Amino acid sequence: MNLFASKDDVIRWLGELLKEHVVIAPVRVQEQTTFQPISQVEDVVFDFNNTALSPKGWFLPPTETLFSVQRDDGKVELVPTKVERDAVIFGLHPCDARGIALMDSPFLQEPSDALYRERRSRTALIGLACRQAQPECFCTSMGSAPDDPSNVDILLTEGEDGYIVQAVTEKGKALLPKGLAEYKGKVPAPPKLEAVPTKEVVSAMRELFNDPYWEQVADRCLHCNICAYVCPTCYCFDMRDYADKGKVERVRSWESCQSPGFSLTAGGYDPRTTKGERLRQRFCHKLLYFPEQFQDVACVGCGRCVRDCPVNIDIREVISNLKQVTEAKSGS
Amino acid sequence: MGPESPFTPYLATLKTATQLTPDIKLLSVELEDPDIKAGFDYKPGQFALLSAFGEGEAPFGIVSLPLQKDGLEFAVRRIGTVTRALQELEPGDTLGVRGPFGNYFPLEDYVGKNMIVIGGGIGMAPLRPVINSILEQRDDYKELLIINGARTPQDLVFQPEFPTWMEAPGTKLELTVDRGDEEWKGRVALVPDVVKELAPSPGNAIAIVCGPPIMIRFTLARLRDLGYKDNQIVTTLEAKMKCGLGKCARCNIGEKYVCQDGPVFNLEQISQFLEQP
Amino acid sequence: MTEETKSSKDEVRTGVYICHCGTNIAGTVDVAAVADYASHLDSVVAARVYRFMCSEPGQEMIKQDIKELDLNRVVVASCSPTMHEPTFRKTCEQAGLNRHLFQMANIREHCSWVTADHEKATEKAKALVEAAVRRVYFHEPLEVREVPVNSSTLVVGGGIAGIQAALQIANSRHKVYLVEREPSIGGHMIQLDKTFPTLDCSACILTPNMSELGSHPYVELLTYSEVEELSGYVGNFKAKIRKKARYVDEEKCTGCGVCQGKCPWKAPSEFEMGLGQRKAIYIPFPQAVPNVPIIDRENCAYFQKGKCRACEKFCEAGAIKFDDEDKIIEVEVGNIILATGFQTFDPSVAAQYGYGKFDDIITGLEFERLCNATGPTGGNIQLKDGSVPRSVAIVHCVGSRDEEFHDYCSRVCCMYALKHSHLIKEKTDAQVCQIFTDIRCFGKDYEDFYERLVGEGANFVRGKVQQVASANGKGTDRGKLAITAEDPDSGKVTQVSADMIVLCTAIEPQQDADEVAHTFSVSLKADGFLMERHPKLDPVATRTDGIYVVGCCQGPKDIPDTVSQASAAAAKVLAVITKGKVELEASTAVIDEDLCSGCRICNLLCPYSAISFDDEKKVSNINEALCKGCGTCVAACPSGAITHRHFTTEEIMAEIEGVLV
Amino acid sequence: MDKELIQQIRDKARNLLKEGTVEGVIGYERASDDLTSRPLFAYSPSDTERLIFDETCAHNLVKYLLDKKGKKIAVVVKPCDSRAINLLLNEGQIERDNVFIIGVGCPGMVETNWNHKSETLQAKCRTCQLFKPVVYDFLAGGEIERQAEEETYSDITEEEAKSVATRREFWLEQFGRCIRCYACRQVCPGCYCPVCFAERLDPLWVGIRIAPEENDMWQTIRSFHLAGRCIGCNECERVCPVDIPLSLLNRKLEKDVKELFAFQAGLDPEEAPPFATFKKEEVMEFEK
Amino acid sequence: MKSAYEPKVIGFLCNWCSYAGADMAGTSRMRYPQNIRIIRVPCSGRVDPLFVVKCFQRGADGVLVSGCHPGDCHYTEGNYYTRRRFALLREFLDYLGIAKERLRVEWVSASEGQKFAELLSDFTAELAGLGPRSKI
Repeated sequence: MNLFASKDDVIRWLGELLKEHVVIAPVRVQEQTTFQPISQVEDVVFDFNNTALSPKGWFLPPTETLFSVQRDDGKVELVPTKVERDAVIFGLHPCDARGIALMDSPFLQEPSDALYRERRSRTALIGLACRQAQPECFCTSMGSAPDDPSNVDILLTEGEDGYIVQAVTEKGKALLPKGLAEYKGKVPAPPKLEAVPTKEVVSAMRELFNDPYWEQVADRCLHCNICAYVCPTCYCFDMRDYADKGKVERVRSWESCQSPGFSLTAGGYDPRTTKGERLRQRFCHKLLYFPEQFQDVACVGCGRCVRDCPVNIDIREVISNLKQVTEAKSGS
Repeated sequence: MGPESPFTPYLATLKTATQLTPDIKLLSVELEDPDIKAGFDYKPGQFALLSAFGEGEAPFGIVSLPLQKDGLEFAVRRIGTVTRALQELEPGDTLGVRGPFGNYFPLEDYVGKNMIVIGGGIGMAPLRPVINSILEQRDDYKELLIINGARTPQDLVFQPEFPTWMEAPGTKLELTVDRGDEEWKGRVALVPDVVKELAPSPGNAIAIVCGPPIMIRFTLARLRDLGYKDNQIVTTLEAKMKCGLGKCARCNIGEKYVCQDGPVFNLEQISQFLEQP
Repeated sequence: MTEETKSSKDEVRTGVYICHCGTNIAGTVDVAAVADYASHLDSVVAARVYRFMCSEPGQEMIKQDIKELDLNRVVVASCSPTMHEPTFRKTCEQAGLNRHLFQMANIREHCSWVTADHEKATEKAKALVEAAVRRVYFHEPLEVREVPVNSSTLVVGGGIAGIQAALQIANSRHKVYLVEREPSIGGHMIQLDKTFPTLDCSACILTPNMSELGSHPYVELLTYSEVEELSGYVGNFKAKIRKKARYVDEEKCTGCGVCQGKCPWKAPSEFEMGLGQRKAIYIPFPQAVPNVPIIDRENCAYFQKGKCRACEKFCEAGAIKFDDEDKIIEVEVGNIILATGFQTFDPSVAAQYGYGKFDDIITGLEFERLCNATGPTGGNIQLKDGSVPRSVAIVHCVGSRDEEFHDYCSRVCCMYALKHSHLIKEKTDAQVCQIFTDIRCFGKDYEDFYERLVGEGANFVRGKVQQVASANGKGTDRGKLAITAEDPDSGKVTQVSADMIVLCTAIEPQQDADEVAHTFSVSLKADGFLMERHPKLDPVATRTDGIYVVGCCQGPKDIPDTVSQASAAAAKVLAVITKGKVELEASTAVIDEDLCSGCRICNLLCPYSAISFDDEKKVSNINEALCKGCGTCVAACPSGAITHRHFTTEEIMAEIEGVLV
Repeated sequence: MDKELIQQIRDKARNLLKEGTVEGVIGYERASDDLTSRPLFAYSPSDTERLIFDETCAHNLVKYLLDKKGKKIAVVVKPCDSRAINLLLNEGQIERDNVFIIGVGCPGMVETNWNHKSETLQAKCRTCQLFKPVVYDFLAGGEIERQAEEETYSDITEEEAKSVATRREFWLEQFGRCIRCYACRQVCPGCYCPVCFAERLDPLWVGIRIAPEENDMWQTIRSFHLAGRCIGCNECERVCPVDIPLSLLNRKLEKDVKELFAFQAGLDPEEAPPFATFKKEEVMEFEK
Repeated sequence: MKSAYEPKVIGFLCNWCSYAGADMAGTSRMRYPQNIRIIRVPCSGRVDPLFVVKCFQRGADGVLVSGCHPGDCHYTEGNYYTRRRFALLREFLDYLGIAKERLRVEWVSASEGQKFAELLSDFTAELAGLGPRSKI
């Protein structure tokens, strides 16, 4: 059953939620839209293209303390970070919601990542269907859709004069405001997207593992971490201890397989030293290893890497090229 | 109460620290919580992550024998800041232990075989529990040949155990160094050359090799020359393991996560890796 | 992120020793509290206090701890390291610990002596000790390297300073190369007439030394030569010397002098300060060493017009060599003495003195030639028109003690002014007036000389010259030149007239002193003279090991001081030669090839040219023997590829962290 | 699009490859949005047909020469980029003989993002006084006539006029957004240390925390490392995914280096960089 | 009366001139505020500008870099490089919001104990006037 909420209803609702929850919502910072914990509902942006960074940072923060070490009379105690409050992420596009669902695979797989698990179970996701598709969007090729409700607790779809509200899960239902009228009208059709040839991409990846193609693409790759950091499904991280004036913490921060020392061991051994090997690793992880391990391709088609790559390494183009190269190979 | 995190190490106390070589110390570590200690089941080849709080965490093979729980042993070589901090701990100090992680040497599959154990430098560490397990169940296996190499005589690890190894029935210990000194009467040769020289027969044999990458590479070649099949050669892979849980994605080689799928592989398995480690 | 892979250290065990220094420290700093604080720091196994740590029992305590507690690091918190660092380093060494595994915290000069606030001083002492403990953790043992010393010595400059030093070394049977840029050695001293206060004939006392040097079996004399390039380091220098073309074969020439008799072209004589003339081929002065003429191309008819060759025709020895060319000679030496001398201030830049504008205004050095029996006037003091002056004014401090030119005192002018006065009195009836600012007669027997001169009846007028004008037609009693001088204190203006004025010009650094400094990697002081290592305790060494500085190139001085300094430098050189080895700086910089990007910025800024670029590997290399450990390259290296031993970035960062706790 | 210019670039590139003068040509091709451009590595004569040049070709391709050391490579270079060549020559990172420079006169680049192309020139282009590369082997398209605004550093002086506290707040906010993706470093032709200080543990200059205090350290040191070396291509700012105004840092340093040491990077491949030389007689503000 | 705010000052002093100058201040029993913590370096040219950045990051309120007067460098010319590096760094830190008054560069010779003491008094007073640095 679909319900209807005017924009004012939604704003009031968010105000209510803010009393008991941390509300993470898209806000404008400078020229960009980004997900942040809000302090006032007025800051929330409803009409936006995909945010600068995906909301994955709520579950896997760019930097967090895993635990701190307390010393008392020579006795050591490890105090893990606690998740203090329930949270709501408001306004995620279906692609970002799918990103979170994909991250669940490695992080909730036993032994699960406690902080992730705790935040995940205490966070409700209120999705916002996309009215428009951007040229970089290709979610429909990656198992999602602009109006895909499957990975959120509640999905809002902008209609005339307000929002069509669809409670997807029990958790979502419990969160709904009272007194919303039922919506019987038509739900606006989602925008159409161009398809990317993802069929058999996994086997193509396997086949082209040693193809010179990777070195060619890597030629222009700068090996910055932009693609990994804007990606809703990239989850590599680094851990290090900090000792400052007697206070010791173990800290985890984002990392990327593209950075030069990523796989260098303390003994000086590095399995991936060339640009091509490093670039291939990222695509392999998304399009080969992850699906081998967890079935799905680790890409949601949000287009952020397409949009933000300084040298236009376009994953859609890579996927198309894979197809072309395999065809050319089998043809010859 | 915070969530039980797999990133939170078990607290442990350093019992003893023994200098094995100029840069390697054997740390004997006891887990503080008796229940955790009792449940800490591990097998030869598995590793754990040791924490020196304030410096960080690093992976080490567990070099004690599985039944030994009141003194988990690790051979720590000084190579970076974490290992230095670990070596500077004094008996009674607290450290962190996470593990056991990874797979292990399938010794039960090797019952009835001739065993060739080849280690170079600190590479002997994960092989020590293999050797000692074989010696404990000596009758289950046939001949045992140990080739232990190091840069100099001082760098040979586990020297106190050499007499036991040498005296065990059906067991041969061959020592070799890259550079001898005045007192050294033994062999001065590289490990791969010793393998070539001794030429252990590949018949009904399993060779376990561990050491620096270059030594491994040449030793494997020599073994193949001798007729060893890839499924007869077993090694442990070196990779950058940070989380031990297959999550941080650093030790990812091809489709494998060395911290979970490894670190023990036979050559046949390795040759199926997409990415050659 | 890469893991640190460099090899690390054994378990660190540090001992901390806090000195009371009687009440010097303990009177202000709560040393017990500092020791207690130190004892809780990481790696510290012992923290003790003692009344005088530098005393025998104090040192003994440290030694004992090193042995019994197996210490491998030592921190002493006491006075300034400039005071006792060597002491405690030795203590460590005696107990078998490398001297660089030691660090000092200065809690006296920088702490207890500059405050009365006990609490703050104690707090500061704790911070300084913590910094030292954290720093010493990273210390590495450093080896003190020794290199053998080449027993030859290079002396640059053949004036009295160079001659003295060279002779003294050569007489000890060690080879000396003496390089002089003029055609003969002798320097300024050989131009002088008499020397104060003894009134010895300058040439008479110098000539024997010059000829001894000229024929000395252990001296290789390289006149008309200049050092172009220096490489190497103490004990092992290599100098490239340009021996300029003389156009006369030194081997063949007998020094008969016929050539200069026959030469038709003339030029002003440098030796005679332009007061006399010499030929285009000439021996600079009769006592020249070597006694070999030289052809001055600029003034030679053959070189300028292509015709003449008179000298060649008359030279029986066949020594004339028109096709002579500059030669580059390379010598290897262990030590170098710089005795490059001075030049005199050119008074024409100070218009008030009228030099160059009026006749009969001459400099002190010109007066020496005028007065000298071998000089252009045969020793007659006379005016340009040939007449004898009736009055002479001697002006002091021309260019010295003058804010506009040189702030410093040239030290010799007062005395030679008095000497000139005496010589004028001796040779003429002229009245002499000394226009002075202060009379400084500080040397041995100098005051007696002054008294003697006063007795001879010189006039003394205190003042700085404001103006010199022509007095012709004006109502002055005697003299053609009118001098206006003003007393710098009272402002009183005095008029003096004289027929002749002698300007006592300042001693100033050679025009190319900065080039010399650069070639030999020594420093210049702000006044332009070469800088000694320490003005009091090491006045003849420079900050570059193995290079010494003597005579007026280091600063104005008289002949006795110059000679003493030259002997001192020679003694220092001989001491090094005798020892046979020199210790090199242990705290040097070293480049990690893996981290070097090959940008070469360090190559450019090393003042010792110790860094070179390896074109094969595309990385820079430091010659540790040349490195003096200043660390300038370390701070400049963008990729952090240079490690400065004993001042590593880690050590300094540990210190920063330590003091900020 | 200047067809004739593009043809000249293609012809030159093709000939260089055909004749074997170079192993590869680095130029620009159309990006996947069919609107903007991206780097192209052409290794065969047929690849050169994809070469283009227009007002979207913002990338400074000189950076890639660092990946191709020891190889003979031709590179398409705009006037501002050409200063990077001089920088790298000055710092011994490339060899002149190995690089064939296809210079292009520059009409100025417009602001672009993937699938977006604005009409306005990039800020750096509005005041750029270089219309011709400072070094090249072949100048495609000939010299360009163009009027540029005077470089007044008005953006910098505006910042300088604010109070120290205001500036502190401003930069903390800016650096607070940094996600340490290191794109600014990776794109910079002057960033080529074998191991970046940000990745050193001995000493640890900056930790792994993606948090204001460490970002601050990272950005401060990164920009100061480029003092007197930044050639003003502004690629760092262009690629920053969180829009930190890095040009305000780089231009401040450029302005000060010009004022204090009369030096501009990348104009002369021989001139000693400002921190590798000095003038004895110069007097700095703190000495007055 | 003690003032509540005690600025933290780190001084990098060259061994040959400024450190000796500071020693001289001590030997002459001159009084100056105790806020400074001195780090001895062979030459002011050894002071990596990054050290100063690090000091500020670690909580220093002021940093002094001091070496021999120009022309008097023990190593001939190290301090000329110091002069250039820190002239620029002062401007740059100021621009980033760390007032240039917090970074002093001074030439102090071995005989200038008086100058050193006065400098420290002046610097500490100036820092106290500026107040604590805004924390990150």
